Amino acid sequence: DALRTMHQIRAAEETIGDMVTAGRIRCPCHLTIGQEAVPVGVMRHLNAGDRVFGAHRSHGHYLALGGSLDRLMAEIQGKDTGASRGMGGSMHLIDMERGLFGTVPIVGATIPITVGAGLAAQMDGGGAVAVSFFGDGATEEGGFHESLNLASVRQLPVFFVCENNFFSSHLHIGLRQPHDSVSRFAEAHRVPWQRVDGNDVVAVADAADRAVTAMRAGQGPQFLEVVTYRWRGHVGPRDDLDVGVRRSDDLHTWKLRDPIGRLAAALVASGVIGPEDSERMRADAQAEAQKAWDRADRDPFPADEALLDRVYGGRRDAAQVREA
Amino acid sequence: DALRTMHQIRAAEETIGDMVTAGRIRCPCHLTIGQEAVPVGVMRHLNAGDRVFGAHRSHGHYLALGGSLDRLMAEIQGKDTGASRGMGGSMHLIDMERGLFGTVPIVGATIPITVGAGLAAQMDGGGAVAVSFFGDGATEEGGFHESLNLASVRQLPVFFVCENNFFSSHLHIGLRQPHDSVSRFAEAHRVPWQRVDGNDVVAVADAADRAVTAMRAGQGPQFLEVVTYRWRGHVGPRDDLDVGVRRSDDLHTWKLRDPIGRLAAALVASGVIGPEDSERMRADAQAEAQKAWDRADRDPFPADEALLDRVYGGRRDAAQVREA
Amino acid sequence: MTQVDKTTPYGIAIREAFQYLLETYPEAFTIGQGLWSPWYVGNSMTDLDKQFGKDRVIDTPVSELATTGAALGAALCGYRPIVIHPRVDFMLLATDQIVTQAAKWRHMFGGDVAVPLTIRGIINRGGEQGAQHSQALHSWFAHVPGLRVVMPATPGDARDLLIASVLCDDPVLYVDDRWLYEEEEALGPIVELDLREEGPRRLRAGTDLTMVASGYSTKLCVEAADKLAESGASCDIIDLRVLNPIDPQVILESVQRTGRLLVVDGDWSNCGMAGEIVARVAETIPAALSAPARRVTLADAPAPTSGPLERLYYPDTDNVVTAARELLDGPDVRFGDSESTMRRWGT
Amino acid sequence: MTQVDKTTPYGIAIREAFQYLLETYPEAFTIGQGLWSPWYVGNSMTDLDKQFGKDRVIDTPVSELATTGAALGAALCGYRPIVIHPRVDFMLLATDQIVTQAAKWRHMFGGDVAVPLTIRGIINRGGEQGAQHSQALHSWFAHVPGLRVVMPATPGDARDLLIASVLCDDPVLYVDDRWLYEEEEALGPIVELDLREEGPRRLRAGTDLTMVASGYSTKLCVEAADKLAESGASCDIIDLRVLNPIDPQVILESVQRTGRLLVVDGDWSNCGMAGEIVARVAETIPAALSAPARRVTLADAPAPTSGPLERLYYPDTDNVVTAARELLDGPDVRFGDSESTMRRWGT
Ligand SMILES: Cc1ncc(C[n+]2csc(CCOP(=O)(O)OP(=O)(O)O)c2C)c(N)n1
Ligand SMILES: Cc1ncc(C[n+]2csc(CCOP(=O)(O)OP(=O)(O)O)c2C)c(N)n1
Ligand SMILES: [Mg+2]
Ligand SMILES: [Mg+2]
Repeated sequence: DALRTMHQIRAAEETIGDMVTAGRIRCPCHLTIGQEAVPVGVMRHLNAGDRVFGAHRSHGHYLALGGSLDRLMAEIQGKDTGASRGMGGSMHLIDMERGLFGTVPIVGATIPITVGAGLAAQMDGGGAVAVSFFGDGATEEGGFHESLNLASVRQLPVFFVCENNFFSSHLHIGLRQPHDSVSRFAEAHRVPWQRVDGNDVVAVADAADRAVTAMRAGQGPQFLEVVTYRWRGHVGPRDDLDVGVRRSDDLHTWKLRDPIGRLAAALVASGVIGPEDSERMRADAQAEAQKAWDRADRDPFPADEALLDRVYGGRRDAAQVREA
Repeated sequence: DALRTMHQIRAAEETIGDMVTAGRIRCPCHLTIGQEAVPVGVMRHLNAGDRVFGAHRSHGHYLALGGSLDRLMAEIQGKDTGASRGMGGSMHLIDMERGLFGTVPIVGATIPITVGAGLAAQMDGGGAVAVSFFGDGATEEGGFHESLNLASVRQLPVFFVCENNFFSSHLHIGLRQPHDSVSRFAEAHRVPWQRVDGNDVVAVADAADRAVTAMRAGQGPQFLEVVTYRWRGHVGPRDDLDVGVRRSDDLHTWKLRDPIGRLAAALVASGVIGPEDSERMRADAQAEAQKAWDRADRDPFPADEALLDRVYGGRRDAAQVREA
Repeated sequence: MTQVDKTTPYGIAIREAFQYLLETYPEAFTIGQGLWSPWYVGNSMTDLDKQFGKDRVIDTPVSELATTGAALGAALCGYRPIVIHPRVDFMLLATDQIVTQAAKWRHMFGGDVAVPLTIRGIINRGGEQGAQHSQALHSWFAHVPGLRVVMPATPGDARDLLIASVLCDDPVLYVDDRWLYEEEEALGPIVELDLREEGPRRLRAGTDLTMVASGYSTKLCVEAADKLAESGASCDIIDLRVLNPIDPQVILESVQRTGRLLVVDGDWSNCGMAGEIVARVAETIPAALSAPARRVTLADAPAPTSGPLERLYYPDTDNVVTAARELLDGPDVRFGDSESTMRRWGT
Repeated sequence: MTQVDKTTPYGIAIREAFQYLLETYPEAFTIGQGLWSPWYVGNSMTDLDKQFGKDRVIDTPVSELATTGAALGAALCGYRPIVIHPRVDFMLLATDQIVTQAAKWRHMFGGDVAVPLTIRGIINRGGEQGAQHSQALHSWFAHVPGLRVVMPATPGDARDLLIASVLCDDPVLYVDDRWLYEEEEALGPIVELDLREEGPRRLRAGTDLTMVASGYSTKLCVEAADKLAESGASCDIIDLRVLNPIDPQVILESVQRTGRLLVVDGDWSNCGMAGEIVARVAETIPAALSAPARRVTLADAPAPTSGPLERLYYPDTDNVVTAARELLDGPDVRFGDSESTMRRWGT
């Protein structure tokens, strides 16, 4: 199941990557290939009522929450049937029914917003949690620190999940920070933290389980640093071998730690699945992704009115009508 | 000498406080009475070429650098003879000749600016340092963290001096942060730090000496947390006993740790000064402050043209002239 | 108003709105700096924390960005937060959350996401506080599609427009001004207005000159109109109230009648609200203008601290009266030799 | 321009300015996100780090506020930093340092403090990037006294106005637009301009209509003017170049002659630069307007991602042509029945 979802995410993104290469996508797509274990490991411990926020690299978060593949493909194509009704594209995904409350590309922007969802959860008193996915680069934004302090001092059920893939765009963390682990910030703000191998879905899931359990018990915020690596470039399907000194060697090493391959091997070894099952899942996911793309391709774009009708709530204002 | 300067700062601020009470000052004045040991202890290890920045509570930083008492009093009265030519008042002081490069009331604002002065010092290569004075409240601004990271990753000669007086306006640090010591942030950003009794001028001076020496030797930034307490209210001469649970008890305790009284006692005990000397210094400083106030009182206000003439460099633009 | 009616000061009217909201709507709460302080936001929120508890009236660390973002997050989850910034100047540290997040969230996600967030930015200036404790910048925020901007000039609006802002499902920037807190008005019962129906309002009917303003500047216009009335000039005063989106109809109809337009604004001139009003007229009914439109705004400089300069910097009633007189006594330029008008009005 | 001259694209012209500044002025350096990247800021700074070293061409963590503040601090110490924000949207996280610090520092400290800081904000929009990767907001920054705002429309200005900005002792926001990087022009030798002497410039002389714009919008006007010329209409095109402080003279003189004003701006309308230009005319020479002034700006919405909506959102040459035609064919309203004009132009 975790394996199937990871295959689904990767297949979806490989299809998206191909479409970018084929010039059929204009909107910027940040692929999470290589990091699939993180969303899959964390989401498995979330319930209805929990709220999740992401950033620019969030196809995986959307799909791991059970978001519709069709609506993802439609959104990337700017179709009215998309997750954000064609208004947001790859970098602005939402699916409130499944708990995805928003992903946006301004680095670090959703971290304080997640703290607010944690505040809401605390006021609701139902034991729900708020989860923020962000990258190592986001820890350089001041808002990240303000958020940790606010969640810590008010003991809010906020789960800070940092996907440390050592890169912010073209820059390795060694050129941006004095140390390559970001858990030190959780320590400073007195937020309990764990640091795990982000390419081991079981390790991620266990850590998430511990964190979420503590939060539901009212023990305040938690921080999880998952160490991982993105196989593709910062944006699009290229692999950015042109940036960063050690990028190409590292990439080679990390591909040997493929989260999908590792889980598959473990499941085969323990006899849970047969030797061909993983490959079959991959092929199915691949076909599914292609079908979803083709279906979305036939969907309509938003009507022209959407441009002004979706700015404010309800029907247009007197003021707006006059403008239009 | 340190004693005389501390007396000068306190006397100046008591005079200012009286003038506020007397309704002769309109601009907001944040008094540092009780914290005099910090600027005095730190500045004694600075040289020409070093650059200092402060915040809203900076009369002490200005005077400890040897700034003119007359120009301070004139600035607070909005006179053209003031440190900022009457354009800034108590919260915006500058004296570039003596190394005070600016103090402003937006909390945390001068911290990244000081990092830039450190960058300049590093480029100059002359072993100068940049010093930022700020309070515990400023550590809650994201810009503070961005600044520590930037100074740390580029190993800039920036001296972060946090005057931790446990209060940000009306709020005790216990209501704003999970822990009452701020050195944990320096640790997180890998900036070497010290934490000292801010009411012991010798302890402050020794710590500053160690830090500045290391910076001049090219060892990167340093952080100093000085633990102290302000006797007066957040702004003006009142003592704000109406805020904070423990404020009144604490105030009593801290007054027993008067930095001036402690240094005077030590100097008397070691025979450096006579038993009456400190009291005489106080009286002289008092008289000096009053004289400075009266002199400034007779100074002229800026001419009306100053309002538009001081916006941009050089003479007014064609555009501006036409506006005026 | 007469001695007998009970009147309410602007600051207290704001407090009454909070009281009403916190009593009536469990999803309403307020968060920001100074909310547990006896003096931080004047008399506009006194003891709300004692009355409604520190979990619904939340004081915060000095973290404008995270505080604003947190309020936005709670709003997305169905709450109706009012985030307080005791000074607009401090609020600027939260620009990204206000302008790039809150204002865009609904549109960016398809139009169905409600963002019932109210951001209260207080204009707190003068008193020799200087350049960093004085900014208004409502023109800035009115520039941003998706962000409603409200600026009450009277105690009644201070109360009812705050309630309307909080009940609105869009992000609203509510800008009040400390200089108005002592203004008094006899208030009727609270009415829950639909903010989308609210817009500029004629405060006073006149025939010779149209004055347009918002917030404290509206007060200046009313005072100026009184003085001008003595010399027989009758002014039509339009209080903007809602700066974005703007509905210019009342203004256009007024200028249509008076032929003279004076806009007063406590913000800077270049790309400001005053210029916007002038532009609305010039792009619809320029022929109605029988004299050049006129702006009275802040001087084109940061706020000084020195008393005498501060008096030059902020427009006062006399500045408005003078500008109005020049407009009224100015030549009718409808068929005008506009060379001379350039000399005359170009300054 | 003919095939034979060697022409320089806008993006390369910017790089030439950096090259000149870093070679000529030891106190010049540049800092910002992406400066060690092969692709971050297009072709406008390629390999400067290799040429001048990573100590004068500094890439940074994702910390817009601290990076901008640091550049300001270095400027106070006598350096001439150019801080780079690859997108205006990201720059908004540094609003406090730009607007409340850099713009006010000189005035606040008596007028003698030089602040030779240049902030380069790149407008990077379109390409279905959406609401958070598209903002221009030059109108915002032009609103702030103390901050000079420059917007080059041509390769020559992209080069020489960047140099002038860096050599100026005041903080300057230099706004360039990725959509212009491939525009070519034959450049003469570099000239060091005094920014205080620079202002709006007539790009093309015409008699029927005054078009005012800046940056990419100026390009739209030039293209539109070509199309309009085919139908015999002759346009006077004014490129603003310096948005704050503004010198309106060239514009006023032009409208004086043409009687018709069309302002095109790639920013939003409410309290925007387009309205400011209209207001300048209406408050000085309204009688010169023989037709209502006209604005062409972004739609009043956040930027959408969907291709078809994106095409509606951003003004293009055809929108400018259409607006111009309506202006030219519109009734002369100088003596006009402005009721009908309201219906006609109020939309
Ligand atoms: C405020 C802001 N600054 C800069 C950028 C440009 N940017 C987009 S993604 C990115 C890298 C972020 O790195 P990280 O947070 O580690 O996420 P990752 O890309 O590694 O998943 C940057 C700098 C941005 N989108 N927003
Ligand atoms: C950005 C910003 N937010 C809020 C304020 C209001 N304010 C002025 S001083 C102050 C307290 C700062 O506390 P601290 O940094 O500890 O300095 P102290 O007053 O204790 O010297 C606050 C919150 C401000 N000036 N700037
Ligand atoms: Mg990363
Ligand atoms: Mg303090």
